[in-house]
Amino acid sequence: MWTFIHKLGSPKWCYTLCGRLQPGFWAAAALLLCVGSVWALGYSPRDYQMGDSYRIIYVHVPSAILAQSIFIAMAVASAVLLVWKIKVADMAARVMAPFGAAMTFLALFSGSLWGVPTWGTWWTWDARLTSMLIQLFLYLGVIALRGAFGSADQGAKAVAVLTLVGVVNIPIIKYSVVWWNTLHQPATFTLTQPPAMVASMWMPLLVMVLGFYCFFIALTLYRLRNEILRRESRTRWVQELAD
Amino acid sequence: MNVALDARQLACERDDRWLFESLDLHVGDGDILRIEGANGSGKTTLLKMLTAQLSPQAGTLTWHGRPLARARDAFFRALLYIGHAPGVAAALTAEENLSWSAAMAGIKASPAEIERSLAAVGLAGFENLPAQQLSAGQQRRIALARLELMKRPLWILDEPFTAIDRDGVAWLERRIATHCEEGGAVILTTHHTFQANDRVTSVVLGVAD
Amino acid sequence: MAFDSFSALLAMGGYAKYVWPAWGLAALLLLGFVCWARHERRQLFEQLRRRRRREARAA
Amino acid sequence: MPRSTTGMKFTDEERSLAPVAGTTIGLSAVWRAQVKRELALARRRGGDLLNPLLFLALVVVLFPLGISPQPDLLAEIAPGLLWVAALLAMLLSLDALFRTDFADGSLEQLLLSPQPLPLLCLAKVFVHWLLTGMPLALCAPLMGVLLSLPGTGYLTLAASLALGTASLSLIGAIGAALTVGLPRGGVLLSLLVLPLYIPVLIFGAGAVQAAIQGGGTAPALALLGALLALAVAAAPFAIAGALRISVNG
Repeated sequence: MWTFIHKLGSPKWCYTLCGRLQPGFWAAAALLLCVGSVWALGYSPRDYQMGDSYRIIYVHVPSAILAQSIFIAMAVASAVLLVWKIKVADMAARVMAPFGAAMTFLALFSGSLWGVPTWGTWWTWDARLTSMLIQLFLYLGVIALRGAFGSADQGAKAVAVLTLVGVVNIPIIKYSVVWWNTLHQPATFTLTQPPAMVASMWMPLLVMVLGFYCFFIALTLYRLRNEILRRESRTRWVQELAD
Repeated sequence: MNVALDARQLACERDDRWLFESLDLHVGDGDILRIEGANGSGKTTLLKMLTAQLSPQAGTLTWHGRPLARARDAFFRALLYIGHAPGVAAALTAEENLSWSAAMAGIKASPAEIERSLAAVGLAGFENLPAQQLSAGQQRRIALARLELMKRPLWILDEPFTAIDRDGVAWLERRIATHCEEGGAVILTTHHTFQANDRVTSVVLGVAD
Repeated sequence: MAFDSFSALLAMGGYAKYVWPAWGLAALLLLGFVCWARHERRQLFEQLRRRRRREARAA
Repeated sequence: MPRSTTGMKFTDEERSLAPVAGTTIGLSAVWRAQVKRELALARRRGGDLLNPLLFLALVVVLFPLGISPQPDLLAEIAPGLLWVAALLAMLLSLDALFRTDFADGSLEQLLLSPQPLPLLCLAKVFVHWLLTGMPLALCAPLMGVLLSLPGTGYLTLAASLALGTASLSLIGAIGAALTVGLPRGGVLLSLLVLPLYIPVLIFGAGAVQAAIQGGGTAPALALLGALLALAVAAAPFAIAGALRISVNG
């Protein structure tokens, strides 16, 4: 375990490892997303209450799950950076942030689109949507803070502290928003819990979620390789790679 | 022995650039270590390492044989640091500044002791004026009064000769010399050349590539 | 198959203007990130090569 | 330096470099010294103390002018409005929390002292709350009169603000510590800190609303207290870590 962590700390070793893992994840992502999309759009049965509009959840749920997972992954990377001072961890955290923000935005966008046929309005202060919106601001804060620092090393540590503070706060924010929501509008029906889905409905959802995960991992590996090259561009092994 | 700060094969990387590598240092009782180098050569970063603020990417730093990061508490109790910014709050009086400094160092300082240390740096009678009403040189002298007020074996001074006049420079030079005679040690960055050069060892940080 | 024809699939039971934009944005974002990452990589290698040439000339 | 002082004679005992027993002070004395310094600084700056209160008053005046002076409408939005205004007033006062200390090198001295840094940070934040949050909590009921806040809400408003602003000071100080080294940290600070303020706002405004509607205020106040307990326990360490990063890189 220890040697593994220390090996991960070596950018060159990490670069090679990412390169080796990458194709598998790309293939899995492509396969799962294609199968999932066809299944979800074409073959899963129509919801008797919401009709075909429910097919939005095949985008909404995976992106919402990823939006949360990515922040947690960033927090883990931040902790690794602060505790073991492993630079690759920060590079990973940096690379994940824009995709996390994009997924949060997608979850908001699809949720709001779903709101029109369901609630008849583009935006409702539903507990889930509200905390997702706040999470988007957390992502943007992390990205903005990184951009504000001239020194990459200093920015990395500052962002790590902010990410950890954010991840501690996310459950508190969620809880408070739910509390606030019940205070102001007695729960109607929530976005991602349609009454007991049948297997032919949730199977494609599972496939889509796995596909999104694989895509995220593949993209992160790919961009992590870029980031390693960029940050290590002065070293000999990177320069030899360029030839 | 009061001071034993050792560095072995110290290296520093900032923002993916090596500032210095394989640096060996020893600072013991009576030593004056002068750190020289062009702008951007890593002087400030080296001082931050020597004050246990940054950990080196390679090499070891020890205080009395123990790794500096583990001996922080004992090290800070032996250290007196005056940085590039002197650490004097402009809105506070000289006396308030010094009594806060003493408290942060964990020392009880009576008003009489503070007055005496201010007198030693030529600020007798200025005790109760806010520092912002004093000149830049006088504000630096408030910081230098800490050298009189606190008995700390290791002094680390970042450009201590800036902004003070010729008398002040002579005083500080003598004060550093007596500190070393008493068994203390001084690490400093400066462009100033000492008159008594025999005690001073110099480290020149080159432009590393 | 939940739909009788391709046009029925496109119509999404009357919900086309909600379902397709959501899926469209998802596809756009995923493809966009892939293109961005590839562009980033190509530019990086370009830069590395340029630096290599410059240093070779200097040496 | 004057010649007369340079010849000053010190006895051997005074010149001894080893720490002398009996002259070291305890943590409570360190805390007192830090609080005393912050209070003295605040006293010298004087006018800055009134600014958050004036800000609160002005924001409160804007709303009836912007919406309508109807008492029942104002009464309905008063709890949230007063809380938001107080929250923004806290936010505005935060940017200055570490800035002068950073510029004059005092912060560097703090980091290099043998005293526990989280404790010193807590002392700084405590004074910030005492001089910003506490006055806001005391003045907000006065502003409540302008917004025709129903009579049952006043005590809860003051209590929830007193509790809540302490959390706001602690959380905000983390953001202030992260941005202290940045030339234009002010706007960024709001972006970082505001999302983290939301739970405090929800529970604080919720407590006042519950008081007005005749519900129990205990749950919301208890939750505010829990948030504060968590913030007191964790934030000083985050602030200390953030300061080390900002000062040392």
